[in-house]
Amino acid sequence: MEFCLFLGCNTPAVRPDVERAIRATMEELGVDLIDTDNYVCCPAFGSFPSTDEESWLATSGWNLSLAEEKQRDILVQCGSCYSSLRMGREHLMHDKKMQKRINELLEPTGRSVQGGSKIRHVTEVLYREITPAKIAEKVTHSLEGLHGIVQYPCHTLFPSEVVGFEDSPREPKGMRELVEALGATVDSYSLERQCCGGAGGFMKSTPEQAIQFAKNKFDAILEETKADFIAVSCITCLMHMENVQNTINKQIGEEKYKIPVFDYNQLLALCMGKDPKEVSAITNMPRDAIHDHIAKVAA
Amino acid sequence: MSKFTKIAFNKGELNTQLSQLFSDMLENNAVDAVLAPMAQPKKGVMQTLVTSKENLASMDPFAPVMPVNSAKLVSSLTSTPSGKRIAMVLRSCEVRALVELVKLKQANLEDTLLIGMDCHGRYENTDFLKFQTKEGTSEGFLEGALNGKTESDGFDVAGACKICEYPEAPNVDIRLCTIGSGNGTLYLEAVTEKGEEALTKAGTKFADGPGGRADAVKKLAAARAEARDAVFASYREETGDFNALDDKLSACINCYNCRVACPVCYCKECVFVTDTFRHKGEQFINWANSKGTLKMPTDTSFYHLTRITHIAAFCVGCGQCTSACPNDIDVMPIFRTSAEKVQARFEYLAGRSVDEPQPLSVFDSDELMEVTGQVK
Amino acid sequence: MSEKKPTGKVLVAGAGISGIKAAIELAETGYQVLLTDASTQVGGILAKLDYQFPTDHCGMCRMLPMVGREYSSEYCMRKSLYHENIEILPFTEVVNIEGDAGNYKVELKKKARYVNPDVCNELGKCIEACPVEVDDEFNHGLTKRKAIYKSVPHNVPQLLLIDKQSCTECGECVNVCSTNAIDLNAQDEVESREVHSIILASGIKLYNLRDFEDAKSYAVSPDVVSSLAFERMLSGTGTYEDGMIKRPSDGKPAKKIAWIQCMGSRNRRQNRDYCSSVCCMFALKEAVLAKEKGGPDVETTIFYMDMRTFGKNFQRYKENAVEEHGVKLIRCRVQEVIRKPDGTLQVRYFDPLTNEFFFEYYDLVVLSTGQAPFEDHKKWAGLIHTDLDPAGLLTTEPYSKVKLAGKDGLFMCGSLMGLTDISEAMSSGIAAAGEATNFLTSLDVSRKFGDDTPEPKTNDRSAPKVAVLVCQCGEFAGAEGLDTKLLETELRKVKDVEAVHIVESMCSAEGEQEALEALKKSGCNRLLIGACQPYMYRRKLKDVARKAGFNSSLVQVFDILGVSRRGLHEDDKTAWTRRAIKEIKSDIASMKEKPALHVQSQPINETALVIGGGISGMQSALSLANRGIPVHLVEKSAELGGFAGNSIASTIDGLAPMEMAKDMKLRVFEHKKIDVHLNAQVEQTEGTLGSFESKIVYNGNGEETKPIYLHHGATIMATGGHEGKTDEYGYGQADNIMTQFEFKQGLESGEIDLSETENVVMIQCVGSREKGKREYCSRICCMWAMANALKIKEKNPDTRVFVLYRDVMTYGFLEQYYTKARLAGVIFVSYDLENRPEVEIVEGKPVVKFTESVLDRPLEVSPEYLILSTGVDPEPSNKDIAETFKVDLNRDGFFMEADSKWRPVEFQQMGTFLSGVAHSPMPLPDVIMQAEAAAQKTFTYLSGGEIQTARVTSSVKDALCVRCQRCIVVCPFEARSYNEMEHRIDIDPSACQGCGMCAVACRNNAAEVSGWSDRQLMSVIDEKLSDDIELSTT
Amino acid sequence: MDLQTEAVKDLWKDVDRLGDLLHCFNCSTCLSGCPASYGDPPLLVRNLARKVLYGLEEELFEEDTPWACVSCSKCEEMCPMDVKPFELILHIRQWQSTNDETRVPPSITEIYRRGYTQAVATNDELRAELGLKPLPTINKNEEQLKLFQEMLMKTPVVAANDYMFG
Amino acid sequence: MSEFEPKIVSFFCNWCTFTAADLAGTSRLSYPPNIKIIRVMCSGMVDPKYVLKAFLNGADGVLIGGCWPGDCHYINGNLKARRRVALLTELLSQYGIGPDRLWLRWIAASEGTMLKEVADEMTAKLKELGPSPLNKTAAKVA
Repeated sequence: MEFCLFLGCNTPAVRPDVERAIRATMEELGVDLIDTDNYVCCPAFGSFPSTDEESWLATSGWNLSLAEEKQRDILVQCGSCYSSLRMGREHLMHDKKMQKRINELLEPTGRSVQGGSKIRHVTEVLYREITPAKIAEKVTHSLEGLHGIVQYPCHTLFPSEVVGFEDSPREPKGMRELVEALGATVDSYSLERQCCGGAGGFMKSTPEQAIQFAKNKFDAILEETKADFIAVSCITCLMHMENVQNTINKQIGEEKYKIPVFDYNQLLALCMGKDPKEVSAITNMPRDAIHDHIAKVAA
Repeated sequence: MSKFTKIAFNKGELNTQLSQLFSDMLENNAVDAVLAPMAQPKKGVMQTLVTSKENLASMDPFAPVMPVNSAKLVSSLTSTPSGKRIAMVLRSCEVRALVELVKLKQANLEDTLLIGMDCHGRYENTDFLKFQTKEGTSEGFLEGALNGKTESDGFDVAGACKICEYPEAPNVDIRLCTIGSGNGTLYLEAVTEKGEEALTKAGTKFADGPGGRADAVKKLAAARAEARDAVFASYREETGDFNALDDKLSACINCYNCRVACPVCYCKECVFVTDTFRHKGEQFINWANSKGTLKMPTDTSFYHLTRITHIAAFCVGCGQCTSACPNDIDVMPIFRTSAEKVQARFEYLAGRSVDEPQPLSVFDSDELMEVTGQVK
Repeated sequence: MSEKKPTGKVLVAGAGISGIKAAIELAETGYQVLLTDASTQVGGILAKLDYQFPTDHCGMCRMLPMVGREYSSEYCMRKSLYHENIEILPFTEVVNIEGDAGNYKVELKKKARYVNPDVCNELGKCIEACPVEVDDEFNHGLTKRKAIYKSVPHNVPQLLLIDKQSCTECGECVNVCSTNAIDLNAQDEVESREVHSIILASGIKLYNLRDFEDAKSYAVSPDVVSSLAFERMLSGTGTYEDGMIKRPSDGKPAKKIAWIQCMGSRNRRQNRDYCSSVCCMFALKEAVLAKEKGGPDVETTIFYMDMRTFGKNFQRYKENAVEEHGVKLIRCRVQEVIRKPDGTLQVRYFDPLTNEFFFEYYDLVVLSTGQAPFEDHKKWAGLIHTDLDPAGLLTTEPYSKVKLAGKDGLFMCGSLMGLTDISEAMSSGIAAAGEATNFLTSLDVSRKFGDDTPEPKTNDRSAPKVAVLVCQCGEFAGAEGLDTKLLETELRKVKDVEAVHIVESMCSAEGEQEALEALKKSGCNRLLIGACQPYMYRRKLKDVARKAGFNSSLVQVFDILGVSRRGLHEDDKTAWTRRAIKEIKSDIASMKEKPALHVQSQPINETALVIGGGISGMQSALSLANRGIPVHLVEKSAELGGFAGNSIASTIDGLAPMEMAKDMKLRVFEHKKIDVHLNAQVEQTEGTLGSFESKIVYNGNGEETKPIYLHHGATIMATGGHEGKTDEYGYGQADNIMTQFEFKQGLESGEIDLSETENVVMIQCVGSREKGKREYCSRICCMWAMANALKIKEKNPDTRVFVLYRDVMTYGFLEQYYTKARLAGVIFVSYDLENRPEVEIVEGKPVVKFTESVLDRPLEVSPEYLILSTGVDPEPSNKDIAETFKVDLNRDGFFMEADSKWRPVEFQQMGTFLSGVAHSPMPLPDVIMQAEAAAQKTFTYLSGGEIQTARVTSSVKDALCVRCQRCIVVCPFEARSYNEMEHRIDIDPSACQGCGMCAVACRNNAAEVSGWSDRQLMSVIDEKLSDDIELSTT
Repeated sequence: MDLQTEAVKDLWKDVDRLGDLLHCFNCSTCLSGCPASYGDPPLLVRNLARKVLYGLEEELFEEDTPWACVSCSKCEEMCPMDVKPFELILHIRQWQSTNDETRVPPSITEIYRRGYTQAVATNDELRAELGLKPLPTINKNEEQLKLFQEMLMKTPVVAANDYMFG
Repeated sequence: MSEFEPKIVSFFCNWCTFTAADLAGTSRLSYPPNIKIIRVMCSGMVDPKYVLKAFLNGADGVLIGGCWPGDCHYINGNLKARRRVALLTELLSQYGIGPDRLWLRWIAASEGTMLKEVADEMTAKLKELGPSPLNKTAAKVA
C-alpha cells in the first residue's frame, strides 16, 4: 500500500509530532508514504472555497495533479483537508467544463486532473484496509485499564453516501474499534457524535456560544464517562479540544477540564512502543498520566 | 300557559256540573266522544265511552275506584286511530302509563283530549263496593280526602295510592283540580292550547286560579313521597336477600293476573305462556335432580324478575298488580323499588315526557363506563 | 348449458385486507379464488393493529359478506378467513407467471414450515422445549420468541413454523412432538396453477429504519421505535399486557412521547420524493390512543411538515386530537434525537411560532415510517414481464388505479398502489375484483353459486334424534388424546342421543366412507361432528353429512381439540375428555331445540338505477351494462358529464376528463342496456334490495313530462360535487381575483395572457378546513394549484408565483408535483388561521399582505392575478336524495357510507351504494375506482337472478307481535321496517345479519332469530350448570 | 416589506448555481443539528435559502452568519431534499466575496504568497528533534510557487483583487 | 367439603371474546374451569332472561364478554348489552346478587391474556363472596 501523504498546514507547522506518529505507525503497518512535494493548501473552506469556484478547484486541482502524477491516492489526517480535497475532486469529476478549465490552468505545470487519485482518510485506511484486528496484533504497549472516548471527524461521516465508509453514520464504529484494538475501554456518551465546533468561523464569529457548545460536550464527557483520554483523528479536533478545555478552565477559574487529547496515530505509535518524546511531544494538556500508564502496563 | 275556570257546586251537584261541562263539549263539537268513569246501573263505576250528551248523566270521575288502569283502554281506542276526538278523564297513573304506551306505539294522542283529575287514591275494587253499599259518594270521599282522611271503616285507599307522589296528572290538556280548591269548588285548568280551545268551545270563561294550589299539591306530593320512601326502605330492609323475595312470591301460582292488570305490560301474550316456557317432562326431572326439590309451578321468580326487566323503566306505580293478585301477594313494592333504581340510573322517569326516549332504545358509546370499569 | 364451462379463477397475490376484500368480492360473485400470501398469515399489516384509523377501533369482520354470509367464515378476521370459493395459501410466493390474458400459468412456491399443520396438535410443547430465543418480529423485537413459534399469536389454526435461520437443529422439538409433525428437512414446494386473471395485492414494504442514515437515534436507543412497533405496544397481544405504554429500555411508563413524521418519505436524497399518505393520520391516531391509554398526564407531540388530513373526516379527526385530546403539533422536521444518560431522549427543534430553538425531552420517540415500494414493483414487473414507469412503479391504464397497463386480466389493489388507508384499500379491493369480473365476463367462463347439492328433505317436526360423530385422527392416538371410550359411553347416556361413532380419520377416503355409512344407518336427524380444525374442514364434513341425509342446519361441527382443552391447565386425558363431554352435551341440548333452517331465495330485479350522470355515474353504468345489467341513469341536468366531464379539460397528471367524458357519453347513449333520463330526478322510492320502485320526475325546460316509475334491484348514488364559492379575500370585487378553476379556464381558453405578468398569488384552503365552513380538505385544490402554478411558470418563467398554504396536500406520489413546482421557482408560504393573508383592493386591484412564515416578517405583493382555492362542495340535491332513500348525510353534506372503513361504497340500507364525490371530494382516478367498486357490489347482488338469504335470520310471529316497533329501532342493519298498509313488521332477510338485537328488544319472542331461540339458549344454560355437579364431585 | 420594489427576482440564479435550493420546503432539518446554529445570531441555513429565493439582495449582502459555518456537512447529511445546504453557504460566501471586496478572506493572500495559511516548514529544527526530515513544501520551490501564483491570478476573485496579492 | 368452586355462566360474543377464549386456549393460557362458556353472536344478543335463568339455575356469577365499544360487528350491540347489564345490576342488587356477580367486560379477539385475567379475577372474587344467595337456598333444601 502506498499513498501520497497530504499533511495540510496545521500538522507540519504546529503539531509535527502527529506527523511523526503517522509516519512511524504507517511504516510499521506496511504502508508506504510518499511526500506530496509542492502541495499547497487543500484549500481550507474559509479561503478559496469562499471566494469562487475556480480558484478553489484550481487549488484542489493543483494538489490532485501532484498525486495523480505519482499515481497514488492521497492520505489525509486533517478532516478539513479531507473534505475540501474530496469535494474539490467531486466537483471536478461532475463538472466536465470546470475540469477542462482547471486543466487549462494547470497546463503550464505539465500536470492535469483526471480523477486518478482518490482522497483517503487515515481512519478509513486503518479501519477498512489494515483492520483493527491487525492493529491489535501490533500492540506491544497496551492501553488496558484506561477509559477513552472517541471524537469522530465530522468530515469523515457526512454526507454519508459520498464519504461513508462506516456502516451507519448514526452508529459509527471505526474509531471505537480502533481504540479498543489498543486495549482501552471506550465509553459512550450522549454527545458523542456532536461536532467539536472547532472548524470554520464558529469560534471566530461567536466565541462565547462556541465555547459553551464545546463545554456542553465536555460536561457530558465528565458526567457520563470515565474518560482518561480523548482519541481524535483530525488535527482541528485535536487542537480545538485541547485549547477549549484550557479556555474554559480560565473562564471558570479552576482546572476542571483536563482530559488529554491524542490523535489516534499518536496512541497507536505509543502502543507500538514508540518514544513519547517523538510521537506525543507537543501539547498544552498534560499527557504524562497516559504515558506513565502505558509504560507501567508494558512493564 | 295555564288558565283556570271555577265550578262551584252545591252538595250532590258535582257530577251534574261535570256532566254539563262534557255535554257542552260534545254539543259544541269540542270533542266527538267522552271516556270517563261512570256509575254502572247496578253497582260499580267503570270507564265508559259516550258519544252523545244524553248519556253523560251517570258520570262519576271522582269515585275512589280504578277497576282497570285506563291507559290500556286508551291504547285500544287509539292504537289504530278512530279519527274521532275523544275527551278522556284519567288519573295521574293512567296518564303516565299512557305516555309510556305512546312511546311504545301502543297508543296515539293525536285525537285525544286528556283530562286529568287530581287523585286522592282509590279503594281496592271490593272495598269500593263496600263503600258504595254504605252509600259513600265521590263528594263525600273528596271532602274527607281534602281534609286528609281517606279511610272508610276498615279500609283505606290502596297501598300504591298512599305512596303515589303524583296527585296531579302530568301531560294532560285539562286538569280537574280539587287540591287547594276549597270545599264545594272545582277548578278546571286548561294546561295546553288544545285544552283551552276545548274549554272555550264548551263556553267556559277563564278567571283566576285557586290561590295556594301549587303549594298544596307540593305538600301532598311531599307527604306521599315521604310515605313512599318509608315503604321502600322497609321493603328493602325486608328483602335484602334472595330468599326473602322467594318467600314473598311463595304463593305465586303463575296466574299472570299481575301482568294482565299492568298498564305497561303491553305484550299481547306474555312470553311465559308461549312455547318458550313449555318445558318437557325430562326437563322438570333434571331440575328436580339438580336442585333436590322442585317447587311447582316452576319459573315463578323467573317470571317476576323477567317482568321487572321488562317494565322497570316504565312502571308508573299504579298498584294494579297488587290489586290483581288472587293470592294477596303485594307485588307492587317489588316493581316500584326496582323501577325507582332503574329509572334513576338512566335518568329517566316513566310518564314524564312523550319526547324522552325510553332507556333501552337509545345508547351512547360514552356512557355507563362504570359497568365494565374499563378504559381503552 | 354453462355447466361445461370452467369456473372463472383468479389468483389474488397478497392476503392483506385489500387482497382479502378482492378475494371475497370475487368469491361472492361466484368465481374461484386462489389467495396467496408470502407471510405466514392472512390479514397483512392489520393483523398487528388493534386500533384502526379513523374510528380507533377494530371492525375488520365488517368486511365479510352481508348476503350469503354462511358461505364464508363468521368469526374474527384476525383469526383467519374461510370462504367456500377461496383457497388460501399462506407462506406461499408467486415465483413465476407465464401466459397471456385469460390464460395464466403461475408457479407458486410453498415455503417450508418444517411443521406439518395437518398433524400438529398445537399443544406447543415444542415451543417450550426450544432453547433458542430471538426477537419476535410480530412485536418488532419488543418481545422474544423461540425458533419454533406461532408467527401471529391470534391466528387459528395456529400453524407453527420453524425459523431455520435461528434454529440450531438441536432436535429438542422433534423429541417432544408426539405426533411427528416436525420435519427439519422439509423442503419448499413449487406447484403450478392455471388462472384466468391475477390481482396483485401484496402491499409494499415499509421503510426499514435500520437501512437509512437519517434514522435519528433508532440505532442507538431502544426507546426510539417505529410507528408499527408502537402499535404493538398499544395492542392487547403486544408487548405490555397491562396496557401501559412503557419505554422498552427500562420498562418505565412513557409519559412524554414524540412522533417524528416523514421518516423515509418526502426525501429526495433517498430517492423517495413521495408522501406515504397514511402516516399523518397514523401518528394522530397513535397520539390520541397514547393519551387515552396513558391518561391525561401523557404528553404527545407530533413533529410534522404538512399535516395531511386529506381524506373523509380526517380534518375533523385532527381537530379533535388537538382540541379534545391535547395532542401538540409542531411544524418542524427535527434532526437530532440524543439519548441522555437517564434514558430520556433529547430533541432539539426550531419552533416556527417563536423562531427559537428549544430542547425537549421525551421518554419515547416514535418514527412515522413510510412506504418503500420500489422493490415490490420491480419484482412484479419482472414476473409479469412489463416495464416500470420512470418513477420505478408499475404502470396502470390511464384513469385507472387498478388496471395494469397493457396487461389484460392483470390488476392491482391496496398499498401496492401506494400506501392506502383502510377505506381506500377496501374500495380498491372491490374495484380490482370488479375489473377482474369485467374481464372474466368477456371470457368463456362460468360462475358458481352457493351449493349445487340440494338440501335433503328433513322433517324437523319429528322428535330429535342426535348422532355424534367424533374424528380421532392421528393426534388423538397419543397420550395427549381423548379417552374415546369414556366419551362414547358417557354420550350414549344422554337422552335422544341415538348414535355415537368414533371414526379413525375423517380426512381419509376410508374414514369418510365409514362415517357416511354409519350416519346413514343411524336414522338420526341431528348431527354433531367433532374434528380438529373445523375452520378448514367444515365444508367437507357438512357435505358428508348431507350425503347421509342430514339437513345442513342440523349439523354442527365443533373443534374437538378446542372444546376439550379450552382453558384447561392440566395435561390430563381424563380432564380433557370430561371437558369434551360437557361441551358436547350442551351442544346436544341446543341442537335438540333447533329447527331445520332453510336458505330462502329471493328473486331479484336485475336492473340498476344510477343517480348522477357525471363520470362516476357513467362509469358505474357502463361497467354494469357491459356485464349485461340493465341500467337507468338519472341525471338532473340536461347533459351527462358532471362537473369534471363538462368543465375540466386537463389534470396535472396528464388526464383529460372532458375528452374522456365525451367518449363515455357516446358509449352511454349508444349502450342498449342503458336508459338515460336527463332533466330527471328521483322523487320517491320504496322497497328493499332486489326490488325497488322509484318515481322519476322530469323538469326539462318548462316542459313537464309525466313521471314514470322504475323498477330496479339496486341504486348507486353518484351525485358528484362542484367547485365551492366564496366571498373571502375580495372575491367578486376585482376581475383579477378568481378561483383556481376560473383561472384554469382562462388559461386554457387563452383569455389569460401571462406575458406581462409579474406576480401571481394563490391562496389555498379558502373557506376550507375551517370550523363553520367547509370542515374538510377538498383533496384536489392543491393539485390544481400545482397545475396552474406550473402552467404559469411554463408560459412565463419570470412570473413570480406565491402559493399561500396551510398544509400542502400532495399526498402519495402526487408529491412529485409539489417538488416540480418548487423546482420551477414557485414560492410556497405557509399561513395559519390565526394569521391569514389579507387582501386589500387598491384601485380595483388586489394587494395581498401576508406573513412570510420562514423569515417571520410581513410581506406585500400586488399580483396581477389573485387565485383562490375554494374547495369542493357536495351537491345540494344530496339532501333530498338522502331523504328519499332513507340514507344519511354527514355533517358536510356528503353521503354517509355504511362503515367509514370497511364498507366505503355501500350504505347501511342494503341495495344502495355510493361512489365518487358523493362520498367525498377525490381525484378522478379515485372516482373511477369507487365507481367500479360500487358497480361490482351492485353486480354481485343483481347478477345471480336471485339472492340466497342466510339460514339464520330473524322472523316475526305476527300473532304475538304488538307492533311496538322497538325491534325496528334497535336493528343496526335497517333490516326491519313497519308496513303501514298491512300494519305489520316487515323483514328484509337479505339485510338481516342475525345479530339478535330484535329478539332481545322484543319482550315476548314475537321477534326471534332462528337458530338462536330462547329455548336453545336456556337449554344450554341448564346443561352448562347441571353438569357441574358431576365435575365437582370428582 | 414590498417585494416588488425591494427584491431581486432572480437572485437565486446568481447565488445558487446548482438550483438545488429550490427544492427546499422549509422543513428545518438543516437547523437542528448545526453547531453554528448555537451561535448568536444563529446560522439558519433555511432562512438564508429563503432570502436567496426571495431575492433579498441587500440583506443577504449583510449576512455574516454564513461565515460561522464549521463545514461539518451535517446539514447536507440530513437535508431530505438534497438542497446541499453546505454548498449553499459556500455559494453565498462566494457571492458576497465576488461582489464585495471587503468580504474576501485575507487567508487567500497567504496561500497565494506561500501556499498555506500556516507557516508550514519553518520549523525544521523542531522536526529534527522529533526525528522528521524537512518537508518539501512549495515555499521552498520558487518555480512551482510561481506557477501556482500565475494559475491563481487567472481565477476571477484573485484577478479582480490583484492589488491584494502584490 | 372441598373448596367452593363458583359456577360462572359466560356469554361470549362470537366475534371478539369467544375468539379471545380460543386464543387463550391455543396460547396455553389456562383459565379456571369455572368459566362455562356459551357462545352468542353478540353481547347484545344476551337477553336479561338468560342472566336471570343462569342465576336461578345455580350460577354463582354471570360474565358477559363483548367487543370494545366501536368494535362490535353489529355496530352497537355491545352498547345495548351495557344498558341491560346496568338495568340487571340495579334489579339484582336488591336481592343480594350484586355487581360483583354480574360482570360485563370488553375483551377483544386478540386479548387472550385479558380473558384469562378476567376469568381468574372473577373466579377469585366469587370464591371470596361464596355461593350465590340462590344456591344457599338450594343447599338448604338439599
